[in-house]
Amino acid sequence: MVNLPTNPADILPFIISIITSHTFITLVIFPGLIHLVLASSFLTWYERKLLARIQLRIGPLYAGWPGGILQPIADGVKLIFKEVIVPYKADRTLFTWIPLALVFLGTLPFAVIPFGQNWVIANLDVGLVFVFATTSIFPSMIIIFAWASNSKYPFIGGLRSLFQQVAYEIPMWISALSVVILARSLNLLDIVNAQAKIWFIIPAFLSFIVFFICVMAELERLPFDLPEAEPELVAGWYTEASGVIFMALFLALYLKLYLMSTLVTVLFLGGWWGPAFLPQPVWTILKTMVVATFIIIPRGIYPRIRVDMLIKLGWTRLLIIALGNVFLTLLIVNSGVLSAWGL
Amino acid sequence: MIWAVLILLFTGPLLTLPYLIVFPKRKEDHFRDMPFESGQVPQGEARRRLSMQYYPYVLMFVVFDVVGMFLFAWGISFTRIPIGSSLMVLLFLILLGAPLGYALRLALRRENW
Amino acid sequence: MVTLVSYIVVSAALLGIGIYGLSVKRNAIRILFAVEIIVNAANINFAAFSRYLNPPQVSGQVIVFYSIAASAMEAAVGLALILLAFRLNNSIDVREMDKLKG
Amino acid sequence: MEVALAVPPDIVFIILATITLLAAILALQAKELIYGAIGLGISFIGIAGFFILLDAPYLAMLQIAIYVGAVVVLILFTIMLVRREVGEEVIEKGERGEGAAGLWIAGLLAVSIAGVAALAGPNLASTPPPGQLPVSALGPVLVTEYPVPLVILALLLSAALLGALMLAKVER
Repeated sequence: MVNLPTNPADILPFIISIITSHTFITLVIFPGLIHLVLASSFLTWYERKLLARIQLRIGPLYAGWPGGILQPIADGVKLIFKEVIVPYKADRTLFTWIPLALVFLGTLPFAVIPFGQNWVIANLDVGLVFVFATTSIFPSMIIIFAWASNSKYPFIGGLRSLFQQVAYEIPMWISALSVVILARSLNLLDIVNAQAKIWFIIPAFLSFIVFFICVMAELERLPFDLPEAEPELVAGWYTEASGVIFMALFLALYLKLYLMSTLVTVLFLGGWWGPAFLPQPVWTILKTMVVATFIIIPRGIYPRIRVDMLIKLGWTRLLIIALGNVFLTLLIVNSGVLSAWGL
Repeated sequence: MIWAVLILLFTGPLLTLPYLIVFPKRKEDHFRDMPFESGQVPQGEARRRLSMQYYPYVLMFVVFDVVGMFLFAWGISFTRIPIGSSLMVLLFLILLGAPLGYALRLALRRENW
Repeated sequence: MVTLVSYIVVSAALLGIGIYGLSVKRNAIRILFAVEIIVNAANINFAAFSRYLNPPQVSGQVIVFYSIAASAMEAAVGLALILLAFRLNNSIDVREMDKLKG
Repeated sequence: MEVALAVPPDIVFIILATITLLAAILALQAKELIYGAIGLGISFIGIAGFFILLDAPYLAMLQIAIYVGAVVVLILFTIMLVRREVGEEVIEKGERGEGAAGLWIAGLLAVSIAGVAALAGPNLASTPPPGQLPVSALGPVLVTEYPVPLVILALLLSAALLGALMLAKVER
């Protein structure tokens, strides 16, 4: 335990020592809350800007320089002061508290994501499984929210969302398994450290492809955005959300986007490894932004796929490729081809 | 665990404050609070019984969830496992492959659900 | 002080809640909840004993592993049965499932 | 973490136990089945917390991924499938008289088990032996020492999958 100061004169230095301690900084500032909120709101702006450029528009422009970068803050303020409409006969408790729980669940997995050798909050031995376990709670939350809003579009959308996330979780886990086999650890720090000489995208290229497709499906991005399909379902499972509730849901969704991008970076793109002229966290964030760009771009250029295509892709092709790739990885590791890179 | 507590402490006030500001219990207004249906008046019950079509996939997910967690337990330590025992895992997966194929065949037939 | 006994007490309390649900509830899904709670009470005991034994045993954890897998499957089949019963009887009250009664 | 915010394990244990037990009661007593499912999920998460306290983090993750991630989803799905159009819980009415008897039986059972455990308390190990098992200790035991249960597990999984599908399928 930390010894509390008894002398009143010691209180200010004590507080300063707490604020400047590494634990506090990791928790609150850098991989912690402030960074997460900033990064996810930056991602909303970035997505709008990128899509606008793809479609030869300009996008957000007026709030702040350059290019309306303060737009997320303006949106947040607007949404906070908007009236919240709880639909008639909706389940009020669930409707208001599920979004908060979603934000909580979206922030929780960042505890184990390493942004640098020392920039990790909790060095868990089961880090990867922790991320998967926490994200697997999302679908049930979404279906409960959709049920609670007592409206038809959210219910259909929530059902589709549940079904889709459930279908793509399995190939995602199994494609991550070959990374685990290569690194021989579930600890994300160890996984990144194992990539010092060679990024796992090279020995595990197939699982990278599978993982990336599954990430897009988990995030409900086009071409997999059946749960929110605007022409059919208005806005999918969050049709009835307004005001603060919508803000919380949006924050949770973008936190999940950021989480999945960092996860791809950490598992396949070597995490913080890069030429030493930039500090480690900068490399992680740069790679994450590249991954996020590739996740966002299809939204501007691809049409939506059909439900049966979704099923066939997830349950037959991706699952079989992922399983086959596990055994391919086993063969590669056992044959000792990778021993030159210390694997 | 500390992380979880801290997030609760931070996101709690951060989001409940606007909640409290925005959520004074007001009189129910049937027309304003009506569910959105592109301007039409909603008919019938919203939480209608959902179709069975999605059921087999959720079931398959439950089964393969267990398989996935098992494979992770095997994957982190496979260097310390003799190769003969790893063949056991192969057998495990092959044994599960056949039901998966049959389940998919059942699930893809529309008339079953 | 957290000892083995405290885990046993918690698990006994869970077992009691589960038995109560099993004996009183008439809704089939509620009965399934009760069964899951009982299985979890047993799992706590396995994990606790495996931790407090000397030397630390991994076998207890393996048993919990199989137990979790088995109870997940039990839930899957149980829910399928409930669906079937609902389709046949249009009710999930276990007292009304008496078609076989003479 | 260098500033060990060492919360005493007793407090954590008591909080976890309270959450788990209250959520389990909510699971059985909540009016709406959806709330019951949520209570069940919270109770499972509490038990995962117990596994973490018992130095079995992999089991905790297993618990969350399988129970909260999969079984609760299946339960929610089934609840939504078997909903009646009107009159959600007509069933609960006949339970009043039997509630007291069930409570007595369950309470007696729980108290007697707890009592026996408390009596045997001095003979049981009170402090856990030092030394945690690494996460990777689980895999080899699972595969090398218990190969037959493994195959049986595969058979169980396939039987459950096919059986549940055949049960839920529409007969024509």
